[in-house]
Amino acid sequence: MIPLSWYLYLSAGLFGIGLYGVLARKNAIAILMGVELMLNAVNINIVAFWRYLTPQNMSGQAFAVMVFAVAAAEVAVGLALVISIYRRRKTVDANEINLMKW
Amino acid sequence: MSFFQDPVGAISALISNFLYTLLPQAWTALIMTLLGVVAVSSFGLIIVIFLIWVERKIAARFQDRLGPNRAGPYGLLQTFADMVKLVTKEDVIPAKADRLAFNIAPILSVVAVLLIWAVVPFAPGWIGTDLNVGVLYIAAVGSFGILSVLMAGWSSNNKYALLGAFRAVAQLISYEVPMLITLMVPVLLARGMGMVDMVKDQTVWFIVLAPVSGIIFLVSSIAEIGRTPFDLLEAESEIVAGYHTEYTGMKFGMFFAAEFLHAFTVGVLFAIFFLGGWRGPGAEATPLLGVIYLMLKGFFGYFIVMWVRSTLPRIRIDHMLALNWKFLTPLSLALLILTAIVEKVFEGNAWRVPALLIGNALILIVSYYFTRAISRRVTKERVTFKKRPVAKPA
Amino acid sequence: MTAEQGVFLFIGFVTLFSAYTMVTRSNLVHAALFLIVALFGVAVIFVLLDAGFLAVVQVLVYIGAIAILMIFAVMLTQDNASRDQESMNINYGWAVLLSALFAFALIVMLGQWQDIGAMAPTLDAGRDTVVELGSALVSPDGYVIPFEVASVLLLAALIGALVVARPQKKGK
Amino acid sequence: MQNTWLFIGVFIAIAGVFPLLPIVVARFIAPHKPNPIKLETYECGMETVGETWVQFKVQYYIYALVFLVFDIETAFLFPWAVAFDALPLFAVIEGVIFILILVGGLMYAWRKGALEWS
Repeated sequence: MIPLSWYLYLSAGLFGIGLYGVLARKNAIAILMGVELMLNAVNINIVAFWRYLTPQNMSGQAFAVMVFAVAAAEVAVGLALVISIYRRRKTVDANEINLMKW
Repeated sequence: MSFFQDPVGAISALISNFLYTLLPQAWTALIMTLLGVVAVSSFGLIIVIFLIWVERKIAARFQDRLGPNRAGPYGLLQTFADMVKLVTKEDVIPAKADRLAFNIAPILSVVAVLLIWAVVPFAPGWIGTDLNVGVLYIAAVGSFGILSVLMAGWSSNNKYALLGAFRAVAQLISYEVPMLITLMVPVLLARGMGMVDMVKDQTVWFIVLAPVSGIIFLVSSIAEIGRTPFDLLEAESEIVAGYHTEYTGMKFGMFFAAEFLHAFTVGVLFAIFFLGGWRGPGAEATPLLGVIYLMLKGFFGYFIVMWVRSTLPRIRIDHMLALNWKFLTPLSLALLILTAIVEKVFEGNAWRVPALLIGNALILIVSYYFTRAISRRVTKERVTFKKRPVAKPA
Repeated sequence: MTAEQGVFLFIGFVTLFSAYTMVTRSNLVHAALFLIVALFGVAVIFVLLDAGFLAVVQVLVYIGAIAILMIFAVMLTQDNASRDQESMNINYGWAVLLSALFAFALIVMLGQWQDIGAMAPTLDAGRDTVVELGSALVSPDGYVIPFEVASVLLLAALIGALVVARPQKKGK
Repeated sequence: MQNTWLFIGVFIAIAGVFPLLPIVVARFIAPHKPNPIKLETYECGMETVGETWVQFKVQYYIYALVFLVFDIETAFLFPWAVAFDALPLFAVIEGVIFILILVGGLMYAWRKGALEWS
């Protein structure tokens, strides 16, 4: 049997790697990939808590499905923005996308 | 139950009893799983050898040819000859290719199709594993097929392959939408996603309860396997051979085998979802009969696929996508809504079947007039020919 | 060590490794492929957690749709100029520090929590969690509001993404 | 539940071996005589001009986008369909409303011409 801690540590590790990707990458699409990793880490947590602490009601799984929907919406709009910016400025470098900086 | 009625059950009971005497229970379970996996997947691969011959023979008859008839009786050994040829062909990996993805893609494409067979109920009790999410599992496994196409096209580092892969993926994901929505109709009727329950609940075949859904499933499946009239992924006049342009030898053979196996798998899935799976007279008592029924029904679906293939020309890519998004998707959504409401309102009522049928007919009629109204509004491009002097023999 | 633990350790290692490879690869298509491996690993984790439905949806949605969308976006935005660039930005060092610190703090905090070593209670054999999930999603005592809001969210995302991504008409 | 998935796990492990086997066999049997011209990108004999990367239509992305939305929709609706027996009529109607909202999205895409290929 696997203790709950293993899942939580795994998800913490995954979240850390995702965070690193978001902070360190230049390319906007790579940043979105990092965000996906973080959302997946969250989902592991949600499902693990459902399985270990409250398996009698379905709140954990229901919210995991909601996270899927949110992740999909985030990716759809995020990538659309990246494509739109690329079309105007010919770059996907998050450092150069700075029109709104000031 | 005699051996001939249920050979698989008898053999597996024999083996597991034998193993029990030697090994602990967990190991026995693992070995039995392993044997089951090998049995199911080798069934899939053996049948593909036979299928290629069947398809070539039948396609030949459609075109008034004989088909393979030299290697072995009736050309039965033709596929083996082809296999020997493919194995001895040089395997060219283009210098610019991305080697890892290039090598994984053909394997992935076979695995994606083979994995479907893990949940196919061959007969009562003969199934790889009865997942409680069987239908969604089949849809999910299909996404590996899409991935293999994309990987093959991208890793070849060839314009045509990449363009072909993009087109193919656009087609595959588009047609996955009506397919997924249509699959919800049998799930609704069977009240479950398990494949065993799906067949068990079909005392009335679902094609009777949801005829239009069955047709949509078949059409979108033909698009999923990329057969004519939806074979734009290999429109050789435009994009050479599509995503597998750069593949040679056995790796090309793997894409080829995956395509054939997928075509038959689609026939079998159609049989399971809409034609009652292994159901037939005497199948409950004699599982062997059930397998025969399922294979016959699967071949019926497969035959329709081949028939359509040899009858219709390829359609244009914009027409294909318009057919999907503007016709099949709204139609399948309407059918899903109809089925849901009718099933609930007429639950346990004698009017359930007639109501479903009338609803299907109504939706079909409405969609027919709707499409006609739309197609009238679209200004027709008239193709005009200039009169040209006719060439005369000198 | 039981077989289940072995599977978990193997899958966990594969997931973390491919996630790390994903964030460090400069080739974006490779990064997307490793993302897919990591997402598949998470699907296996869901199976180990007795959430088979979520595992299947994970494969269907993430690998079948989101990863494909990512690869499409990479193809649409990649050109010769942006291919051979340094993939990490200048704050690289800070990013390492911050994320390592974050993960470390998380793990330390988790270690102090009392329920951390909890073992999974057995699920009743006859339960079909998919049926329960389906009823919970549409029952008024359950999640009917989030259910409908999710639909509206998806609608908004669809419309927003269409408006943003579609090219402007040429003739102004 | 995990036991039903064990089969799938073993299957994934084994299924890869079957297509791998002939490819490996071919590696030993088949001739291997590469030369620079053979390893070039195949474009029906023409020499390749420029990069493989060409400007793709944004339309591909749009189709994938609509697909994504409907894919998620199935994640919500499949449990709804499975639990059908346990649902009262109004719960069924809620599912129908869910579908209709997304039909609104499809109609919007259609009216804006986002589903046109050209």
